[in-house]
Amino acid sequence: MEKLGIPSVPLATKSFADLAKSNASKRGMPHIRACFTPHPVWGKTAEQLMAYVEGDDPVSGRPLMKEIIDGLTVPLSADDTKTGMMEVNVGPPVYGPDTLDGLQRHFLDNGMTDFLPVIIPTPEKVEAMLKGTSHHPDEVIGKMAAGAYAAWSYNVRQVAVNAVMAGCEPEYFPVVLAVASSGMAALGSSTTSFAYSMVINGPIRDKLNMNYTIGAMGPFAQPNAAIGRAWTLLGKNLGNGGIPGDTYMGSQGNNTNYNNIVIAENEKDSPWTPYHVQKGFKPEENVVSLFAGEDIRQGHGARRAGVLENPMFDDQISDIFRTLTSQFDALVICDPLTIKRLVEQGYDTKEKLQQWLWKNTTRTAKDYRDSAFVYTFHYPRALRGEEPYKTWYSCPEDTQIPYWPKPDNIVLVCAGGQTNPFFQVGNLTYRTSVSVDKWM
Amino acid sequence: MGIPSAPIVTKAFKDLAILNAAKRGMPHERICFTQHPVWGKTPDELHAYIEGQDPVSNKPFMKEVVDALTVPLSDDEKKSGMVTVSVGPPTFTDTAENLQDFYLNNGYTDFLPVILPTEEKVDAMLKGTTHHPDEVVGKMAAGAYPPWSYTVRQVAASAVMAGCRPEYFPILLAIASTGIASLFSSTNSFAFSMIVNGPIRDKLEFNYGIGSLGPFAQANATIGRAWTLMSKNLGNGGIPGDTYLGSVGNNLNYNNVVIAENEEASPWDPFHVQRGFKKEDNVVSLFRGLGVVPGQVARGSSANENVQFDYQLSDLFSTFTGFFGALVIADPLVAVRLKEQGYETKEKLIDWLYKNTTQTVKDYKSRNYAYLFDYPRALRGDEPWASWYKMPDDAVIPHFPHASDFNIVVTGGQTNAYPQAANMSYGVSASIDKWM
Amino acid sequence: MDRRKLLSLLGMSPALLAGARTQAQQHDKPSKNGKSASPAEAHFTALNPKGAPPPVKLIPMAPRLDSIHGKTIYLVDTGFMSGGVLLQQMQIWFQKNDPDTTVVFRKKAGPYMEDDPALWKEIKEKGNAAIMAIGH
Amino acid sequence: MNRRKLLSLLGMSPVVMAAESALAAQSEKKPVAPVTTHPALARLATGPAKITTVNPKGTPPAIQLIPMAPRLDSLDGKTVYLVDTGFHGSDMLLQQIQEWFKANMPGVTTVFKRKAGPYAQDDPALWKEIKEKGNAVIMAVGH
Repeated sequence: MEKLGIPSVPLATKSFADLAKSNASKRGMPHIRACFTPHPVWGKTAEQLMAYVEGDDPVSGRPLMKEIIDGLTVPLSADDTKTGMMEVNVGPPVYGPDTLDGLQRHFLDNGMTDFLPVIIPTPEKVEAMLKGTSHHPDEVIGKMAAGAYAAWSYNVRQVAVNAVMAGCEPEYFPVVLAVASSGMAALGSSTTSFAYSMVINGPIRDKLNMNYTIGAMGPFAQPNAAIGRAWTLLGKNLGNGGIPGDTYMGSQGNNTNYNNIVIAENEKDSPWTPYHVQKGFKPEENVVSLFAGEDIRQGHGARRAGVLENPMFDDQISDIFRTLTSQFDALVICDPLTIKRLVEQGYDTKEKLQQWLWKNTTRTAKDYRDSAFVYTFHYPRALRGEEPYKTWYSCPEDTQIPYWPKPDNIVLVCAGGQTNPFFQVGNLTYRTSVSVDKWM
Repeated sequence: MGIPSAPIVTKAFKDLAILNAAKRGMPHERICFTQHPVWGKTPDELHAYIEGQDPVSNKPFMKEVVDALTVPLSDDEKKSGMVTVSVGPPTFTDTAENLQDFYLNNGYTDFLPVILPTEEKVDAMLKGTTHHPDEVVGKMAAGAYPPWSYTVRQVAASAVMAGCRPEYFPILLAIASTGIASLFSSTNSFAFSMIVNGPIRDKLEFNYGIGSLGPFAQANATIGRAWTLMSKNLGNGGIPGDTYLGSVGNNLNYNNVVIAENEEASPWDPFHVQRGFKKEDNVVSLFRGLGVVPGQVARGSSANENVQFDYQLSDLFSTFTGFFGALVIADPLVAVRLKEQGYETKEKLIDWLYKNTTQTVKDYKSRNYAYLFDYPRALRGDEPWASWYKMPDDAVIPHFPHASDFNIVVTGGQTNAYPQAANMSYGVSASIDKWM
Repeated sequence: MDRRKLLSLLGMSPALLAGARTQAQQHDKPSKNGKSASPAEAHFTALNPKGAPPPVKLIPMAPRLDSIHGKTIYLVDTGFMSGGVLLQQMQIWFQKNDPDTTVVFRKKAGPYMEDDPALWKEIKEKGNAAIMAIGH
Repeated sequence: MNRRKLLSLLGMSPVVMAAESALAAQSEKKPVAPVTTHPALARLATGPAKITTVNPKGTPPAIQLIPMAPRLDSLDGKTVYLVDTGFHGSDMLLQQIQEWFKANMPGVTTVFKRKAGPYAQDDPALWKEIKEKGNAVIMAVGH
């Protein structure tokens, strides 16, 4: 707006005071005249909000409306009209020499970790990591931002430093590079506390000894643990994410952000097509597919379990879908035993089950519209005329509508150790698949 | 008991069954194996299992069963006495790099880098408490195994490894003293959580503001992680196929869900005060269950400006198991709004949620966990399950058996009025001050 | 946090903020924790794990109005919960306190992080100033 | 994995398995590097310094060996209890076993019982009944 020559005043609530300032700076207007109301606005009555309008700006302590009018009318200072480029400094290329303890503390105190011990990225260790790829250390491989900020760029060496810190072995490096090349950060800057997940396919799962059997998603194998953790460190150090109040705004946070949800698909015990093959890769290719969304939840609470000797997993999965948001998709993780049972029920392909689940998981338009997420994310798209949201907002309240626009919004993968036919459901959306082989 | 017995186990549990019998003192128990799985098979298929071979011994299955009951015992099988289990030497010496690998390869870690527990570092950790290093703190087991015991010093080693500072140590001792492991040997993939209350939250700079459940503070990160390392090292948990059997696993097991309550921004009594502690007491309360889900996805979150968090939470609970409780994790904005709606206390909200979160008996009986966990209790006559199983299909019953299955904690940075909720049950609260 | 501290945390040079010429700033040396009695006392060098932030292009702010009297001000709702109600209260405030000012309320189309070029065009053509509610 | 290897993983001495006298077993595991280097010397050396770290493991309890119950000469004319611990499908499996006995060893009396209470808990009433009326037990603990 300012670029268009129209004086403007952004109005935010007090909780966003730091964010609004640092954000404006990153966009090149360090002196923007932001005004603030008390927090929150949501859930307040019109009378309460009028009191906000007639009251003081809680940041400046001056009457809010005076702040706003001054913001639009007080002449600009020299700083306000400055143009040019401003460099952002991230410190020297190396730290030390210092003791390992001293360096451990330095990395921790400077926000370069997830607050857990790291392997100190000495030149030797980074060199060893770089041997895990044929790519040149100086090759610039991508850009990452933790939200709607200017993205930071990085090269192979900078990715290696973070891979060392997370505890990766050099053989894992191509997977980490593939993730980094996607430019997707595992820490978003929304007030929602997002979760992130990756599905790994191909022979590399066995080469790296990834765990896809008992405890597949838990702390039971180094590649699963370290690769997942590296993604978060990439988000912090390469994408400048994860600074609470600045580039991280999730009100309550998400425990899965430590290591992200790493799923090596159990291709061996699954009668279904592996996920990367569904995405058009060959079975022998190594691929990492990235997801973002809300959380992952277990299927135990589902109704229609069929109780005795006849478990109906299609019904159960559909029942769990009822408390997911349509803003994100569904990533269903099935133990091989669950899949065997589903195949016996007639779902001999993932596509058949996707189709059934999509058709049979519906709700009324009234329930659909009665959701905070739908209001924030879908309603504006409906206003813009986007389908199917426009129809979903204009149809009668009692119309049954699906949870997602297409069967493809439901993703099925296999992981687990066959100790019990369980399943879990992530409210997560597929973003992209990246070849790992390209980064070998 | 003096009665010969033949346990039948499916092939998937072979290693587990043998190890388990050994831990109970019968290293030679005669276990017969069938194909896996049994669940979902037809009578004809099961008949074929029985007529077929034991997939482990490759001998006819029923011959194995009959032999197990009738072939005379060998000398080994008659043996009694005590066997000691060794965990290796008290210290290891090598380069830092080799030791990092050694700890990882020997299952002492969560497969992520640790601070190596040198004697100097362990001694520094021990300065975090007045308790004697040799004092036995408690016993822990990852399931129905004989528990291992541990001293203050042994707890300190895991605390160092996780990256804790000495001032965090009393919290770890409090957790260790409960004997609850954060890795459990069920085929379910359980999750664990802790609530920290009292002035120690500020003293240790716990994060209970923006991103409180995420990787944004050393105290939250390392204390949560230390619980899992203690469960592995002190409780012998987390060995897949032996003491860990969760089929699919749980990402929350890395650091557990550490919740420092935002007591300052909450309009309600803090959790430890609800449990009978004083406000100035420092307390850690432990939970176990399935996981954490976000609340803003549920219905009742309202497309207009009149958000109804009570309905929203209740809707969210409809896919929870009633076997575990419901832990509401409310951002202070949510709590303040609920208070404005008339829930002056946590207890009032719990009362509403308990009464208004219901299901039909038909739906209840169709739930997986009901058959697995509740039906056997009903058989034994335990209430309310015994009554629920006798009611007509269309009777409406509470989703959770008791109002005490609900708990509420307030945490978060007030950037948005979002609640989260965990399908988790309260276990126990332990005083941290006792371990200072 | 004051603006200067906040910006220096971002790595933005205080020199620049004081109006001096842009220059790269040297980062503080790591604290030497010399006390350690650990045998791992040898000193090591470690690489900086940070990526390369792009330089930030400074954008001059638009010239301010002499007064808002008689001008047209757009109140833009970016779509967060209740932002619209807040701006409607503000519209009422203007009607009461400064009736000569024309106040136009608009809800931005599209998700909150996406632009609405049609609206920006309209404001450019018909408006003199804008107030945007980006809060919650 | 064979039984011996499995048990040695547990830290149980192979000596015990080989039927010698039950005595406290020393671990077979070698420490990674038995040589202790004085830290001061290590620092002078060109290679990386060696350090000493403590073993983080807790103390496992000693295991009381339980002699197995004497076996029967034959199942003929005996009463065998089939105990279902409540996992999905195990009741059906035991019913199939019951039919197998009827068809192949009709001299055996079989009694099918579902254990009451959650799977991890004992059912003392049932144990008492078996002790009084049964001669042998087949327990399905699988899945």
